[in-house]
Amino acid sequence: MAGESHPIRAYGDRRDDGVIQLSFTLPVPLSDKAKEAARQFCTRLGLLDVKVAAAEPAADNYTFFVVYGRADVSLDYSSIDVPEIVFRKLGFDELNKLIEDRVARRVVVLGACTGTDTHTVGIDAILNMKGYAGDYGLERYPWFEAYNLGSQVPNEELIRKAEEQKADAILVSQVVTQRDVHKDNGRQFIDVAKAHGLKGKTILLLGGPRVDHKLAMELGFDAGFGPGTKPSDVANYIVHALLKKMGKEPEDLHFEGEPA
Amino acid sequence: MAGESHPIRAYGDRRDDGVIQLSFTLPVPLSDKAKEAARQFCTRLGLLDVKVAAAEPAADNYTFFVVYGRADVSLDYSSIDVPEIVFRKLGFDELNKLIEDRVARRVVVLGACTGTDTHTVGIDAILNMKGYAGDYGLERYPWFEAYNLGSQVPNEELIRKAEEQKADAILVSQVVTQRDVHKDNGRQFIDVAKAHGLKGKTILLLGGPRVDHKLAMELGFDAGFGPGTKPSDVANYIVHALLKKMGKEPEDLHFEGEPA
Amino acid sequence: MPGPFVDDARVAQARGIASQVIEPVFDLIRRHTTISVERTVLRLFGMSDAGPGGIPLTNLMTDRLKAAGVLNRGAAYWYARALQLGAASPLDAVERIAALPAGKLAPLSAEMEGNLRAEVRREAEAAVDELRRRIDERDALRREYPMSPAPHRYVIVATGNIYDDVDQARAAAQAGADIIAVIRSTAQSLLDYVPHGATSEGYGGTYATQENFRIMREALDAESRRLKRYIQLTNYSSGLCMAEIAFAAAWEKLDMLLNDAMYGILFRDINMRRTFIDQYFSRRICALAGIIINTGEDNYITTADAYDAAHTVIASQFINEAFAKRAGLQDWQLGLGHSYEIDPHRPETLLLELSQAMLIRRCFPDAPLKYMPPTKHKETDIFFSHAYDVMADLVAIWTRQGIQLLGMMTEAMHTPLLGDRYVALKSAGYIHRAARGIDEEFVVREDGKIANRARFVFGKAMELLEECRQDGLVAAIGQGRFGDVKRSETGGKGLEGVMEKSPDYFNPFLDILEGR
Amino acid sequence: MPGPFVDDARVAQARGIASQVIEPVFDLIRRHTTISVERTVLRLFGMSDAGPGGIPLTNLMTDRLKAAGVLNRGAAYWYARALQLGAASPLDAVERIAALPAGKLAPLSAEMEGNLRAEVRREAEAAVDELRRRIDERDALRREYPMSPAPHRYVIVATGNIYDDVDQARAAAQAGADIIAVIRSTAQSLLDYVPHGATSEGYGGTYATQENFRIMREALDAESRRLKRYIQLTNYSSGLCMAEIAFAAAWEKLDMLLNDAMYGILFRDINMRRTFIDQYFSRRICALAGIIINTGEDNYITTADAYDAAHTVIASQFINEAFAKRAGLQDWQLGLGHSYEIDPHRPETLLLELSQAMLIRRCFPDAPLKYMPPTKHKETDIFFSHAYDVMADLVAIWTRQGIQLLGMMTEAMHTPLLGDRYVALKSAGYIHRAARGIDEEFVVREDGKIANRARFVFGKAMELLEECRQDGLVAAIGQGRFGDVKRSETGGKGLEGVMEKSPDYFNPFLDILEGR
Ligand code: B12
Ligand code: B12
Ligand SMILES: Cc1ncc(COP(=O)(O)O)c(C=O)c1O
Ligand SMILES: Cc1ncc(COP(=O)(O)O)c(C=O)c1O
Repeated sequence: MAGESHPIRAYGDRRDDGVIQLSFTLPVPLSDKAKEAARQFCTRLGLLDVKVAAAEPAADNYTFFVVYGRADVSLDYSSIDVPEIVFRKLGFDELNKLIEDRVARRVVVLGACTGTDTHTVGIDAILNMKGYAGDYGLERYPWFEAYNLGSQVPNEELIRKAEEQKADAILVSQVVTQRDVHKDNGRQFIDVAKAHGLKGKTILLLGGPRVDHKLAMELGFDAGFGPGTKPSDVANYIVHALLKKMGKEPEDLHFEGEPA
Repeated sequence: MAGESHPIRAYGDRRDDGVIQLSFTLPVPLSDKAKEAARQFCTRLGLLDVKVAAAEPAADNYTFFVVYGRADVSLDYSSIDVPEIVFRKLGFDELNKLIEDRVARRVVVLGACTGTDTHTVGIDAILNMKGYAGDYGLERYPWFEAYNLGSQVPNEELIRKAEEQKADAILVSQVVTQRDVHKDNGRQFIDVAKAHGLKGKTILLLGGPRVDHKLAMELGFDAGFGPGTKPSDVANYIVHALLKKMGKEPEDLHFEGEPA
Repeated sequence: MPGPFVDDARVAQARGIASQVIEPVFDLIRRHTTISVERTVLRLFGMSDAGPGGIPLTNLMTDRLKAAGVLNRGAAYWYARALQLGAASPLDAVERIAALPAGKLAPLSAEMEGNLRAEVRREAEAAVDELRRRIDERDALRREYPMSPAPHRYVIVATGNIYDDVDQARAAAQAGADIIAVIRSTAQSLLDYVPHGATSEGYGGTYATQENFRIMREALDAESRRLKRYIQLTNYSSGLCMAEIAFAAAWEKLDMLLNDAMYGILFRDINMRRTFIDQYFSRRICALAGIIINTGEDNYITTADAYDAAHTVIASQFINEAFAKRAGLQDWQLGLGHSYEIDPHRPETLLLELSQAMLIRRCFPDAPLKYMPPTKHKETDIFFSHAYDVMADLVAIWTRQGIQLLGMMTEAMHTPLLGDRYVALKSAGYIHRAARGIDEEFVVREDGKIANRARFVFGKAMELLEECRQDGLVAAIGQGRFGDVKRSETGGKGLEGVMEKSPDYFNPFLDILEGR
Repeated sequence: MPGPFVDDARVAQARGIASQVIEPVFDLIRRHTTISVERTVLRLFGMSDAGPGGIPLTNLMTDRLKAAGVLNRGAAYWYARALQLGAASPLDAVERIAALPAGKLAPLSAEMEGNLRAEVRREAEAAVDELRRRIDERDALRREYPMSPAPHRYVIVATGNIYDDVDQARAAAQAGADIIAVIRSTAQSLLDYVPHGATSEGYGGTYATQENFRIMREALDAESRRLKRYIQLTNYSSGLCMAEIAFAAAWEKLDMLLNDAMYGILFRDINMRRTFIDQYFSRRICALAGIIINTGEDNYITTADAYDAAHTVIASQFINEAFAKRAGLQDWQLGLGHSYEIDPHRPETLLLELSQAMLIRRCFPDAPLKYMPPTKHKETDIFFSHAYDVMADLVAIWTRQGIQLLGMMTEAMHTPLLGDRYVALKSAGYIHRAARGIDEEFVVREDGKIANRARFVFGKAMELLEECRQDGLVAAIGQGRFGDVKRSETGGKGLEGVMEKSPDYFNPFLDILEGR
């Protein structure tokens, strides 16, 4: 499909009508003037045929709006660049076999929810036996040696333990994201990792509901995993990344389910 | 307040954070590429920190998105121009008294839901005895003589009957708006009214859920009334408009509740 | 478990009164025909094309016969005569009839007349057999891909363009819809003909044409196979062409039709007699074709107040049922209409709505029932409106509605966007899954507000039925008893299309449909 | 009408077992104190300021005493000694204690010792009286502006900045909230001190400080007057400073506190002993101050599966109740926690949730109960999540929850936006209005799924209580019985703050609060 252009617009009632819905609050009391402000607000976003559907008195000095309008935005879908899948994700047995054959020792991973974050459900989903959405956690893989340190673990402690265990990969989970605390925390982790010389050596992974591969890379991690990640995605990623580090797989290999 | 600038932004979690919510459908199957398209779509609308919160498979070839982002739009609220209220709306008895004193005869009005539109509830709310939201309809005013012709009335017929009754005002209701049929219908009404020489002579009003004063004026009506209109708003408007036409009130007088 | 609320005997009594109410109307129906019934006869014979200018041949022919004052002998009769004159095709038949002022056709001998009728009756039987064959095909597909359990989730498509409608209908089916309704253009009810061919320009809906029916059913057949779940299709047998549309729908294998004995009168200002006669013939076709009808009592409480007028819905349902039964429809075909329309600003509306829905279930235990979501009090605040719809989803599963129209969060604004339908279907899926079986968990207290309200509403419905029996249905409509709308027997559109049947009126299809 | 489901005798039996379960823990509590209990004592004496670097004086003083190994005689004792030494102010007292290594203070004669204690006890009584006076003021305002009927609608504000929080809280009150919870910054639970002053930088919440409490309560008092409807305020007496926060909250006239006997252990990995001791003293303060506590059983079913772990919630509620009763709390103060958390993709979740909520109502008929909305299975599809919350609103009104946390359609994304709260409050208003009284309309069938499930869950709860009695609560927690989280008696944070009381331990407030 690449090459040939494929323009798309929002679809409301008919193809390419561009209709979208918005809601927002403006810090003004409900009035005709407030409604006009909402209309202008949407016009400033470039919407056409703005219909201020609802203007609700959220409080004495706040008005909540629901708006419909037409976005005059057309995208060329063919030009959107998202890495193509290269090879198939391996199943549980196949992956264990691959480690046995190619790595030839158990892969050691350590994970934790760091900082003051106590949301363990996500990291547990990846590491613990029972896994997530019917997919086994890393603890269940005979060829993984997985340690889950739980929550509220200081970055320093996680890194120290990883050194002790000679971890191949460190998994950091960050769920609280208000005012980008996950980014700050992620950056701080990378700083410590660098100081300990782990960066480039150990595989460093970040995960959480507001994490994506791009963000994780920006922060200095090797990869990032977002909502809906399955343990097997992570297991596959780690094994291939390790084989690459060991020089046993080419750098430009990709697999299905890898963070995009 | 006018003069002094009063910048406002959307309010999500904190003042001026600019956070707004959007939802829309793109005509592509759910995929990482689709999510990236949604992100770019919002970026093209000028949003910052775009978070494609949800991407749902609405159908094989459609994805429904929920997005949060920050709109970098600041409006100067003080510069938003909405006509100021000038004088107080009169109550039932006062208004009847005003007609008795100043018009000195019953004001004749005719209304209908025209074209193929059968939505009578709106025009009934304005004209019928029982009125709307606790506010009496025009039929109840002793100094109004109100005729409700019901629905599906051809514009020609409404105008003919208005001529017969020597109507002071004609009320047109338009509820179906798909593909702007209300505008077409409104325009056609005005054409007929012009042909009959009523334009400028008889007060011509348009009303309906998607009508506002601005639209009605553009179409050639004297005024437009939207959702939530009360019969008393209309009654007040008509009486003042009539007094103006009779030269008994200055042209630049406005009253509370008048269409903005 | 909807409570008993009222004795079985009282329910039976209501049913009895309703059948007495419609008796005088049936006299009228028996003695009259209408121009649209006659057009339907011609369609049943296979006259489905349009002539020059897009005017349907059926209209060309019946207008001609009507102008000549002979349509009251039955279009079938003149069709027979045209054949006898050697018409080679329907268009040819029309032309022959048009050419020969019907009055001038020499009368036939009794024998010839008898033969002619016998021959045409055979043709009619063949036509009905062909129709039955098509219905069997539809039913076979339904058996092959069983439908999901009720409440069947019904959503509308209304883009005005049949091809966009197909797109949206497919999307809706994939998102969980069980029934697709193609809403008609606002202008269509008052057209005294059925537009022809595929159409792409409607307002607030898409024209109901036989070709549009075909296009949509074809798409849904394909989708049913793909999803392994039969998707039903419905449209409107309503307005000035009730019976013709019923035929087109039956032929094109639709599954349901909006079809009410009084809607046209009240909400479209169509003449009463015209409506009563048309609905009878249209329902006879539905009965044959295994089409479920959906009645329109829900509309009453968009013009009248839903709390005050609750009893009018029940009374009308008994009347609609009586009309339907007289037209040969079975209980399973009665999608009697009602809706969740009580002003949500009142207290205890969930109790009131449950009461009403339970009472209706109790009165019509074997009918699928068609349940409408809130519409009139919908707000433009889509989040509120969505919550409001969720409660209707709950009442629907609780009272085992057969057909549930899903509420749209944008109801107060526009015909549904693709995304609106997705949202509604997903929520309804959740609510139905979450609450299925809730009716078996509780016993309604007979001394509670729900039961007391049900008894009160039923009592008022009985009074209204009684009034209709005593003063006549026509008078009750004249008093604005239904939907706060007043209509007179000779007012409204389409009376000119009503004719007293001549003594030798001929309509072989009516005989077949009535089982004669 | 929640069914009986189980015999009264069985419910009484559960209650009996729970009080046996906590017995050994009470031995521990009686014999020990903690550094934070002792800080609370100092706060009760009026030591509320911070010293240089923002460190609270209470911390400066107890740390010093602890380092000297004498804190186990009770901070009150040393406070008395400092006064005796002529301390003119709390800061002065701290300085004197700091200057004089406590061990070096000469022992007093028995008489002097007796006098000193009597004097300080009088001071303590005066302090408690002053506290009572403040509580009376709060209660007078509550009487002046009666609250709306339950379920009280509880929403959180969590901007991180107390001044933004005030803005949002006022808006929420205007939109219909009855209770405002200021969520704490994620970091606070593990702080072994209470931050000082007004704060504007928190993550996922705003620091709980006495000054922040004051600022918010002042704003809500004003808003209560304006709206003529008392708005309640709540915060967290949880983490390493349970009792200190309870004091600050009582002083600043808060109405409720999140306060659980086991939450800190399970979800914050705080040491068990520390938690048990701290919660007791904090609850004694709540009992005095007429503060409603909210327990945290809802959290169990965010880590464990809500269907499988339903019984752990019930068992824990009995245990939390037993602890609370031992601390002098009345039934009306027990906002026992539970929530609507069963995976919505399962069938019949409304029946399951009703069953659970009815069973809890049945077991704790006089407690207000605190009901949490769905959180774990919330989706980022806000429309679905909104529909999901609506069902929780329904269960809340149906089962007469006292305190209902409103679900937010953006739960799966961010702490609530102002508009999210508006949306939630408007819907809850509608659902409560629509369904109020529904419980009186139906009788639950004792042979239905709801009743059977309730009996099953109750049975499993009994088994778990029995296990806790036999093996001990500590062992049960060690087995991961609650929330699938395993903790050991000596693990977790804060054990170093636990001390065995010396034989001459002195704490006049404990005596007063225990009614001695
Ligand atoms: C459960 C829960 C809790 C539980 C946590 C129990 C526990 N031990 O985990 C309890 C009740 C204790 C809790 C407390 C709080 N919570 Co909480 N909580 C949630 C909730 C409801 C669900 C989170 C969850 O379990 N999701 C399910 C898991 C499986 O998904 P996940 O974490 O995204 O993980 C997946 C992927 O992201 C990925 N992944 C995650 N980590 C990693 C790591 C690696 C290396 C990899 C490869 C992959 C990966 O794989 C997982 C499987 O696919 C969310 C709301 C929601 N519905 O999302 C709020 C939420 C996360 N909590 C929130 C808050 C604010 C808090 C508190 C701070 C509130 C307070 N001030 O008291 C407290 C304190 C906790 C703290 N300090 O961190 C906010 C965060 C707001 C924000 N965006 O910043 C949320 C979003 C709620 C809200 N809307 O306000 N919470
Ligand atoms: C009730 C109703 C009906 C009833 C109408 C009964 C009747 N006799 O009125 C029935 C069931 C018959 C019906 C049928 C249809 N309806 Co309808 N119906 C509605 C509904 C639910 C409520 C409208 C209403 O009564 N509002 C209450 C009144 C009081 O509000 P109002 O009209 O805005 O009037 C106020 C003001 O606007 C103003 N006003 C109005 N007119 C005038 C005139 C003057 C001069 C002045 C001064 C003021 C004024 O004052 C009033 C009081 O404040 C709306 C959805 C909704 N919730 O809004 C859909 C809706 C209007 N219907 C719709 C459609 C498409 C139809 C159909 C065409 C569908 C079909 N194809 O079959 C049919 C056919 C009707 C037709 N040809 O017009 C669409 C229109 C879509 C669009 N934007 O184009 C809506 C929005 C539903 C939807 N979301 O799809 N409908
Ligand atoms: C029975 C019936 N017919 C028809 C319609 C639609 O209106 P029309 O086709 O007259 O535009 C409705 C609308 O609800 C209805 O209930
Ligand atoms: C009893 C209790 N304490 C505290 C909290 C909040 O967590 P923390 O204050 O430990 O961050 C909760 C959260 O739900 C709770 O239920």
